[in-house]
Amino acid sequence: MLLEVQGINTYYGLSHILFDVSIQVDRGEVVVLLGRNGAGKTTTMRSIMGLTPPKTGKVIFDGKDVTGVAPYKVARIGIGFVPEDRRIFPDLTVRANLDVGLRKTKGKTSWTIDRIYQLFPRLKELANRRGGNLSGGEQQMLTIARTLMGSPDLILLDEPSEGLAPIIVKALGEFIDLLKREGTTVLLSEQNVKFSLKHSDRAYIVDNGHIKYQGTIEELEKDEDVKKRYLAV
Amino acid sequence: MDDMTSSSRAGWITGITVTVVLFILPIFLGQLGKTGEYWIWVCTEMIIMALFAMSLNLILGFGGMVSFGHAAFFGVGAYTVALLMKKADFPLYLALAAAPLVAAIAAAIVGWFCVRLLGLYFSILTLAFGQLLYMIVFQWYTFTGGDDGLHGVPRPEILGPVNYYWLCLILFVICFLIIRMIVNSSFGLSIKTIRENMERAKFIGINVRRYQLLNFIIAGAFAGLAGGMLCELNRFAQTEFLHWSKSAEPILASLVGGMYSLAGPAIGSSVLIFLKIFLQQVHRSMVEVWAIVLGVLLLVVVLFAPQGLVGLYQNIFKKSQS
Amino acid sequence: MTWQLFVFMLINGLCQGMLLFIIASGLSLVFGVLRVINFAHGSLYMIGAFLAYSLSTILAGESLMGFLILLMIVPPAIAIIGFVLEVSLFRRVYRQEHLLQLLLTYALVLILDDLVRVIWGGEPRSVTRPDLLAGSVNIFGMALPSYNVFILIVGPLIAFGLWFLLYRTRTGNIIRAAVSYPDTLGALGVNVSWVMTSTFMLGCWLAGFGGVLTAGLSNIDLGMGMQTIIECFAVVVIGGLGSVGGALLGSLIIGTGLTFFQLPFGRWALVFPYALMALVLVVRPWGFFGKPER
Amino acid sequence: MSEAILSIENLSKSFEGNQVFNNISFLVEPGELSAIIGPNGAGKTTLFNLITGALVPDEGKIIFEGRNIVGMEPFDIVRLGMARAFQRTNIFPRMTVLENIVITIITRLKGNLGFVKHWNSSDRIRKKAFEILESVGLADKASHQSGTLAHGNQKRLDIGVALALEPKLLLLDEPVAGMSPEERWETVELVKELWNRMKITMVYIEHDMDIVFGISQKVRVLCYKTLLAEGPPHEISANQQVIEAYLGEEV
Amino acid sequence: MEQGKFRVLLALVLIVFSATLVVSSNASAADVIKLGFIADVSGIGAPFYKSQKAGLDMFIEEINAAGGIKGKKLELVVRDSQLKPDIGANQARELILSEKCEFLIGPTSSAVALAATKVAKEFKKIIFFHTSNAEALTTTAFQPYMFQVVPNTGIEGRGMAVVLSKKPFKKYSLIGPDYAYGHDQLNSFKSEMAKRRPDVEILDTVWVKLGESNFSTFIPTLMAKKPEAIDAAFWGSQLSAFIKQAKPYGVFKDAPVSSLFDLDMLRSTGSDMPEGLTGYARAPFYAIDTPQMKEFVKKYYDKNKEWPADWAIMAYDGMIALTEAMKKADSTESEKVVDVLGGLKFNSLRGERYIRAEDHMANVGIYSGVTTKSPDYKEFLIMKDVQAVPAEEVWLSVEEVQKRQSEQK
Repeated sequence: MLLEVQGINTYYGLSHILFDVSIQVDRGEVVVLLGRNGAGKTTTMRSIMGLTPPKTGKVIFDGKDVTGVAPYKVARIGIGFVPEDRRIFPDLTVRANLDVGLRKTKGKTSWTIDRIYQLFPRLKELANRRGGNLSGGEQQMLTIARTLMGSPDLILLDEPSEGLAPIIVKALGEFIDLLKREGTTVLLSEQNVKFSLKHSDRAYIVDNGHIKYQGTIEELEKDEDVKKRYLAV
Repeated sequence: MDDMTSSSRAGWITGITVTVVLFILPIFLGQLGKTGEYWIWVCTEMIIMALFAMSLNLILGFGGMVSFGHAAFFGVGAYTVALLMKKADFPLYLALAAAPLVAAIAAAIVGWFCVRLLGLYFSILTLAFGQLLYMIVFQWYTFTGGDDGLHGVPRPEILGPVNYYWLCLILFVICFLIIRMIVNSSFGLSIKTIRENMERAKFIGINVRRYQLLNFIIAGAFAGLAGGMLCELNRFAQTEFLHWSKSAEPILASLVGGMYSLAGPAIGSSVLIFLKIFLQQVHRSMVEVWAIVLGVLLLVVVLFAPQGLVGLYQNIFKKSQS
Repeated sequence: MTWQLFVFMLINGLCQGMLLFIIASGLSLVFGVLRVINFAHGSLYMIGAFLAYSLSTILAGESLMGFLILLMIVPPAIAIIGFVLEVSLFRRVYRQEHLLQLLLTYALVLILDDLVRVIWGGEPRSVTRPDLLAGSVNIFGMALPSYNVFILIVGPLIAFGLWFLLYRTRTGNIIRAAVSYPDTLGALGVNVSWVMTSTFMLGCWLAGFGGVLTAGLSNIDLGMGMQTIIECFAVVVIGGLGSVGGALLGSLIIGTGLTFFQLPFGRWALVFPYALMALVLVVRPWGFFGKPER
Repeated sequence: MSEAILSIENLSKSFEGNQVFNNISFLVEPGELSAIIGPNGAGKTTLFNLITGALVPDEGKIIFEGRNIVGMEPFDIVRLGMARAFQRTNIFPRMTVLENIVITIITRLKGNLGFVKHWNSSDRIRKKAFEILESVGLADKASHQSGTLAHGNQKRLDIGVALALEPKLLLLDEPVAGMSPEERWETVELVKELWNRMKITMVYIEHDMDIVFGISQKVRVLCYKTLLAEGPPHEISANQQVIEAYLGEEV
Repeated sequence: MEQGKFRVLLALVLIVFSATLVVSSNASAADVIKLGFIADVSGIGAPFYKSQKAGLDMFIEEINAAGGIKGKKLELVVRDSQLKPDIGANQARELILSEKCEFLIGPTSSAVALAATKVAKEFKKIIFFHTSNAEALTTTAFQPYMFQVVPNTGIEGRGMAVVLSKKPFKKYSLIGPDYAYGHDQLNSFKSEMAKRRPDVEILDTVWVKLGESNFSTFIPTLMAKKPEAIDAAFWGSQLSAFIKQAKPYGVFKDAPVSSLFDLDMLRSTGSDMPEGLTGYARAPFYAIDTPQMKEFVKKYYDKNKEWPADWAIMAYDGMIALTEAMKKADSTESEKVVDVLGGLKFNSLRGERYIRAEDHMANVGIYSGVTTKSPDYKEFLIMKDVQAVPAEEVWLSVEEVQKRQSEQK
């Protein structure tokens, strides 16, 4: 098991956001967290990353306990986080944004800026453009590429399809498939059910800070009751 | 707060006891000759600086706005008294009445610009205006005496040290009651509302800027009165009264005393002045390191007790009760 | 005014501005990354100046080498003081409200300024200019001190160095990224608290550097920190809080402004920085190069 | 058909070159209880900000009870009878629950300043405040510091504050966000009951489709910078465009 | 409940307060005469402080060794007013009331002196000025408990005008610190110069904040109108900083600068001091040829391993006058000592001097000369061709003094 989240409880100030959330992600899998706005998907990811450390419970990554470890250390161990609101550094050029994400890793093939440009030719064209001047789709591309520069074993994608035009969402899906083929493990959070089901292996449904359902995509597809109850389908 | 009547009764008893003690204090001090006279003078200064600190706290603690230019109004009040009494032969009571008015006018002008800005920018603009006023007073040699200040402000015959102490005490008690009334009024509650959540305050129909400006003016007026009182106590007005480091004094006092309570700043201010003199009495060399002592004290408050002495007292009190 | 005099005064004013820039850029840089207005910046600058004085009495300071050694030793020493302060104190208040941050740095002003008095006494001091910089150069028949020329050379070098560091290196990218989203930067594997510590140290280094330069220019005394910090506020407010380019512009405006206004307005020229500062805040609170904050 | 209480005409808004919406228009009828739905980032909250005066539109008119309110300050708009409750709980945390309500009532009633009387000295206002607290179920918590209330109760207080303004039009931004399922339905019942009883026009933003389709008379879908559809719930849930853009494909 | 707590707290406060009172009222002992010294220990007055203190200490040591005054020993209580009038005034009050000082002696800064003299008047305590020298102290701010044994700004300003009026320069620029001292000094200079040399033109007066030591923006302004000579009213390390910075601007090449060349300033300026500048001193030990001075200088040098600056000499002189008066009055009570001091003749290090009864000003003049290197003193320049300008030549007439005193409010 690459990532094991064991019964974490997370608070924002006094309000209890996550209740005993447990998640497992195997190496090479694409797993999706489904749920409405404010269900706790982002908080789960931030808890894994150490940005909002859980009060109780454990996060085990690659056999190491990373609960409450500083985010930069978590990142160095091999988890990449692509935040929901993208957080492109607006004053930096595209190239500089990528450069900041660069992290040399021992013993395995690292991503380089050239490989990224191969994958996203558009970013090469935009290399000297200020990050703040990119369109939504371009920003989404860049934020993923920036995280890839750190050559993570596991990448956390927080609502990547949000606010993107359908055609971009499609490209994004293909890209997730590509990552999977490359051997990168992905934990996705999504509201877009159709998109998620198409590109993931397994799904968790989060609602009100609780895990309400877990299973493979096939199982979920068959479970009409769950879909109706939680996914408003 | 839940039990309005009993807590306010306790407050009244406390207030009246303290006032009575303060009123009879000079009779006791008078027995000590020169030392007593010195302490009467110190206590008068404490009362005045307590008023200054309370005036700032209207903006700081209750309004949630950090002003680094409050001394400007204190100084304007001081210069108003000095100029009126020295150059226009005003009687003291008229000059003391004019001080808050002139300071309020200055606060209205400065405040009109400042309340447009938020947070840090508000602080820096108050600092800029404060320094601007300081510089004007500093440079306007023919009118304000520049660096020399204005000396020899007349003192009515009847006002010896003790009488002046009583005058200041009476003014302080009146101001305290007025400030208390304002804080508890619907205006005061509106100001707290703005402090708590400025955006939301707008959406319950509060004209935020106007209320903040009014609060700024009221605070400026009280600061002006305090400045006028100090001017008459020292019998001079001086540019340092407007300097930004003077603005820091009531902020420190409020923080040390506790800025979410009415009396906190007054207590903080008195404690700081007393501590300084106490240390000096213990050993003369303590004066040299006074700033270090104050700085360390401030660090401790910032890091460990941001609620100040009043907060500390309440914490201990609550703990012992439960 | 003849045009020769004009140019002479301009050069003189630019020199003042450059010195101010070196100090104010540190303040601005620290604000940009740490979001803390450091009142104690002026005190660190003063400590730099007094350290330079003490060292110069040890190193017979009349040679250029001796002075250069001061410039090499003192700023790092101030940076180390900055390191201690950041790690032990500043770090604890980043997430606090800005009143507490301001008061923390103000507490440091009280402590550091008084420590300088205890250590060095109240006497004003000065550092003898090295022989090579003690003379003057002739500009249109007017003598300009070589030391001012030196500052005019060093200032732009520092400005260029800062620009290069911030805009042409990875470190610079990281610092600028930390200005926008420190959390995200951390999630990318960058140790943000170390970025903050180093930026703070760089700011202190600049304060120390300004201190050494001032020690050679004029007398140094206990009031210099307080006086300079307010001028620096004016500079960074005019240029835009957090912007190093803005600090350069603000410094040059104030430096030349003070010089030129002295002639027609005399003592009232000193009002100029505060008036300009207030005006900028009223009209455009985020300064010339800053960005409006929501 | 009665005159619209609020009419949005050709409204456009963009931030730093990014258009949020372009040329949208709709009418809100008096007494309606309607929902605005749409994906994240579609500008629902921005729309509320424009209507309440927190933001100024680039173009277009916002007519509230026959009066163009574009350019008016939020506090003036509030006084015309438009209140709003917020998505993120947005009360005055270090004040008591009662203070929260009372200051709102005082602001509405007087509109002028009181420096002398204690804020709590009017029995009439206190009585009124307790009525409102009663109606949002917080009467027993009047003396609690509002910041220490449970999340759901803070939301109720937020609604209570909005009610204390006695608005003609109430805008609710995700009134049940972050609540537990039980709290959700309680709140929905509360909203519905208030609407029934007080006859306030209510417009709310919501993501929970069960709620949206459960209680709304009318649903508006904001998507792709425009008002994609508008109509009664059953029409919207069957609207092909809406399904594609937001609701997701029928399985 | 809370009241019980409160009572404890109140009691605690009162106990601490009373304890402090007891401590502070025990602070005075009966067998000493305390002299409250309001000094400017930090800032530009710091070098002066050292010299003043050395002079005072020497005097007090000597007189105490000789049995003190009426068996009482003298004791010095020092406060640092940091050149700030408000602090100085508060300290004056504290020294009188809390420290029970019988006499106050002088601050360095005139602004502080103006504040302190008011306090002295209020409490009817003698204040002796041996360094701060605003003419206003003896005229518009005159009060009977103050005495001045230092050449005042009027004497200095007019004295320099007398000296410089003999020079050929016709165009002067003036520069000085922006407070009482600078204003008085330069105004006196201007009016006396106008009287003696109507052809002289004052091009510009540049005001610099007291304590400002960076002259980069001021020097170009000063030189912009191309003066032939400059009269500067700086003192202490501000003057030293001005001279050091003016040099590379070529100021001395274009126009000689005159100012107060006291020993401490000459010492701290060292070899940066240009030769050939005309200036003045208040009490240059190297140029005053009295036997008392010779003895004093020797003792001082042996004790402190440095030469006595003007400040040490004037402080010492002030103490001579004060103790002389105490002995004569056979009392330390202010009222009685005041009566003796008015018109008192005393034997100062500078020679026989007296205190004028009308304005309590000692007849101390200035010493003018031209800077030069001296083989006797390696570390600093001295003045040569020193001429005394006696006070009687330039001080205000009694009528003028009385006129100004009556204008006082």
